[in-house]
Amino acid sequence: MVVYVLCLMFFLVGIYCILRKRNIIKIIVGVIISEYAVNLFFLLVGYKSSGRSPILCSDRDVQYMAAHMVDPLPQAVVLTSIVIGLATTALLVAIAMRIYGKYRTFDITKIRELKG
Amino acid sequence: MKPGALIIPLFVAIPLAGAFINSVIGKKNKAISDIIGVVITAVLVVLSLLSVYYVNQSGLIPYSVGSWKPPVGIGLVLDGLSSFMLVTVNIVAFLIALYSVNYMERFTAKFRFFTLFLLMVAGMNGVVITGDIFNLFVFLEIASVASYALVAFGTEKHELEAAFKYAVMSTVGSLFILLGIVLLYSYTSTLNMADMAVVISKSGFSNIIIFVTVLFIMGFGLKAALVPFHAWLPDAHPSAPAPISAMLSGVLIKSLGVYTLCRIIYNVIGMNVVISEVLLFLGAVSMVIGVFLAIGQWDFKRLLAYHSISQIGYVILGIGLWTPLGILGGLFHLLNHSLFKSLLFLNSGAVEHATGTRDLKQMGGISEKMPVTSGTGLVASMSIAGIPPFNGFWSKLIIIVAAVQANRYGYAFWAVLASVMTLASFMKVMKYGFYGKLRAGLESVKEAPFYMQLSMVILALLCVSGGILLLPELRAMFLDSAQTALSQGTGMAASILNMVKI
Amino acid sequence: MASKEHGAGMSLIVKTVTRFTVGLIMLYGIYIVTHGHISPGGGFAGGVIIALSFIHLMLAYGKEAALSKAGKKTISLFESAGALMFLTIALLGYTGGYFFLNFFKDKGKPFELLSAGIIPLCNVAICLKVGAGMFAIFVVLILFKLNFEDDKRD
Amino acid sequence: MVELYILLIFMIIGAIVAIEVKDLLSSVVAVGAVGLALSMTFLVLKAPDVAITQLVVEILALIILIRATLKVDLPFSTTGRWFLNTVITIAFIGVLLLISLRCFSELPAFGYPIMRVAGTYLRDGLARTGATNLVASVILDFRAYDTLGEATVLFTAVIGVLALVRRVGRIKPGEKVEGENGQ
Repeated sequence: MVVYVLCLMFFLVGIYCILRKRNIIKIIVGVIISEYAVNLFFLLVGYKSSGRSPILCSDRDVQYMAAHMVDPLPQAVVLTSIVIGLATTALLVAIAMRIYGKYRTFDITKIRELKG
Repeated sequence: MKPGALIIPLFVAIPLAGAFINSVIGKKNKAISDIIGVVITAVLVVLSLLSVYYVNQSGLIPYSVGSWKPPVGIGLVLDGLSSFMLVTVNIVAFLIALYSVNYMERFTAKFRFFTLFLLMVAGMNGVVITGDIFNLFVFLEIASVASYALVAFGTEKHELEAAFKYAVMSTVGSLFILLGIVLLYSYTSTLNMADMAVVISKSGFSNIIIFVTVLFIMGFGLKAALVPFHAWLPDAHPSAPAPISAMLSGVLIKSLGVYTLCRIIYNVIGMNVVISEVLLFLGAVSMVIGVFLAIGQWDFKRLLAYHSISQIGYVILGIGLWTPLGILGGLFHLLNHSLFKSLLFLNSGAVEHATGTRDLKQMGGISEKMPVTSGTGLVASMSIAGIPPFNGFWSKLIIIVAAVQANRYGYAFWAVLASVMTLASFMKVMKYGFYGKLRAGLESVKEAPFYMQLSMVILALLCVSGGILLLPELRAMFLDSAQTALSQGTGMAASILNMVKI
Repeated sequence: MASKEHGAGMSLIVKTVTRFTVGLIMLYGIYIVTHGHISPGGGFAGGVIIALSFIHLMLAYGKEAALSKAGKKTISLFESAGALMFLTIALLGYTGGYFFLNFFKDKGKPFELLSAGIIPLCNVAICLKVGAGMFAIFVVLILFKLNFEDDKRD
Repeated sequence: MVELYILLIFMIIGAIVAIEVKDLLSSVVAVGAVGLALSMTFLVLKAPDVAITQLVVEILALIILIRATLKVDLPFSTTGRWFLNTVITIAFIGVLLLISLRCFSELPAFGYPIMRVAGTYLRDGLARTGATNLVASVILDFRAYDTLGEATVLFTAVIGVLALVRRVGRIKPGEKVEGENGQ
């Protein structure tokens, strides 16, 4: 439970950064931090205390090992979500670099063509 | 396996194959990517009509990917609501692909446009047919990532800025959704939506479910641009190229925001009075604030974008009423809105294509020069304003009648008020934009090219004839089956799981 | 100034060390991919490691050296080929009646390289796709940055 | 599980440093530190597959971000309603934390997941798919459809990046662009 709350705090640090910082790179940093936190949360949820990693080895009985493993589903799902996070980050960085090329700044208070 | 189950994965596989092939061979020859884009979306339209037929034949059709039975594997589900959304998405996508053949000549790298477009269609179809909550998230991200790139496709200053804003806010929405999925997984220990619904309905409504619901409403509300979360939409939708504006306003915010929200709230978490009140409130606020903000706009596309917020408010209001008639009205309005709003954006694109401006003050009197564009624009404006006998009238009428029947007179009043304001706003568009005296400097304006005209005319015909969906036979086939899928609520889960076991 | 620096690459020490390590990094990537179904790792991680080996080469020797080994056309061809291969594996499942069916009847002996049906094949497809994709993103972002440094007007 | 707490607190501090430090390059490097700590945390949580992936992704993301931020001016400004907006944001975050305190006690306790569906993967994974790495058997067989989606997201991002860095986006009427695809 304490672990979950700490992890949520980690998430909220990122959200705070996205909502309050006025620099494009900082906003991307905030997005990355929040993604990390959600991925971590997924793995925390699947952890089994004193469990072993879900990879079988040849010298033990399968059923015995299966009873002492952590949950493999969150691991599989987190792999997918890490990749999705990377894809989003790459696209955001590309947009940010284009914006920098046009405006010569990363400060979004100076990038205001649109009214909102 | 039920008949018709085999076509379900094709809704994703065909556009994906098209996108991959397009990115290899489309660079050589422009015509190839046009053909791939149009033919594939046309095939998808046929498949989606076929899916309506199959759903009416055999009811709900589950499919297990890779023969792994849910909840172990990923289950796809085709029911009335899915086939309804598939028809909406694919018809609009087909017409927009047709329109883009001419329109996107103005942009470089057309084959990349069609690749991203097909990926977006694949993402939306994937969201609609899936029965697994994490799979829903993955396809939601495909459609979102493709749409970020498409909004910035022109690579001008304001387009990049709008795309960045949209991408960040939408990513925050995705993160909230993913956090909600994590909590639900921990609570129910499954990712299959039907299985989840069974567990949740057994355990009752606990604090964790409330928290998850709040996260989902925030996340999907960001995707659907409900009012407190709408700030990105008036920038992103006008900045995109016109076909993409039509796609985003027409179907993307619906399949990623509204469909997912009501699917999860009705069929997974289970509707209750509190959620219904929240949805009604959000819907009414979006409806009224969207239209008030729209009235003051002089940029044609920006005005349309604010109207999208307002019309999404109607849909949410109808669905939030939690009565069969309300849900039916909301879904019917969703279909109608995707038709007339994409038509309006295509009109604005045609005008911009011909005159180079989208400022209403600099347009004027172009109806003489562009009869097809302004004629179809008139049809769409009357539809959105709710003038009989166009389709928008019927759906708004149903929503208002449903609100009155549910004793929600206040909300019915706001709906009528927003409708009147919409009418006023579009009177302005017609007066300044299309009719009146021809403005100097626009004498040499030409009508839009053939494919653009064709897709606008087809959409206008659909808008005029939309009302026939309310005829009893058609209604039972199409709208009612979509509505029952939602009204069944969490009861649907048990029947899915039963069918899978056999 | 920046573009000249990239054209020439880094110092001799870096280049020499790179020459020894690039092959090893790539070999490690290939190992991770092909043993993805037996030990930790898999197509994604291995693909990124292979992409990193090319990025390593590019940072040390400048962009021409790396691009001559893997040109832009080759990259995008590999990427699409990987994606199509993965989709084809998925569609081949239809021969057994289901999308994404693991259609090999004989799954092989556990702990051997050729086991687990479609899983190693999928790993290879993902590796192609991811490696090429990651390298493409990197190349494009760097080239773009150089472009706009040359061109102050934009 | 002391190491888990230490790593978590380290990551939170690293994140706060990353968002508050004035220099953009330092900020990006701080994110890199957080990512490496995250990779270690994954190892502590017995997820070697995820740890490897996180490590390589971290390196790649760091390289891309550093390329983007090198030699860039670092302006910082505060908008007009800075105080009010910050108060609202912090209030929102505080409310979310308070709600979560009540909710998380209803989740299964940390270290004791239910594992209803996951038990099937562990018991039958080897027999049914033949892969001894059960995570691989989940991502490429039981849930391979997700992985197709994942690969597609990456493909979309690559195509998107390629589309975004075109030098010329629109063709003005009457203007010829050499090189057809604007690159």
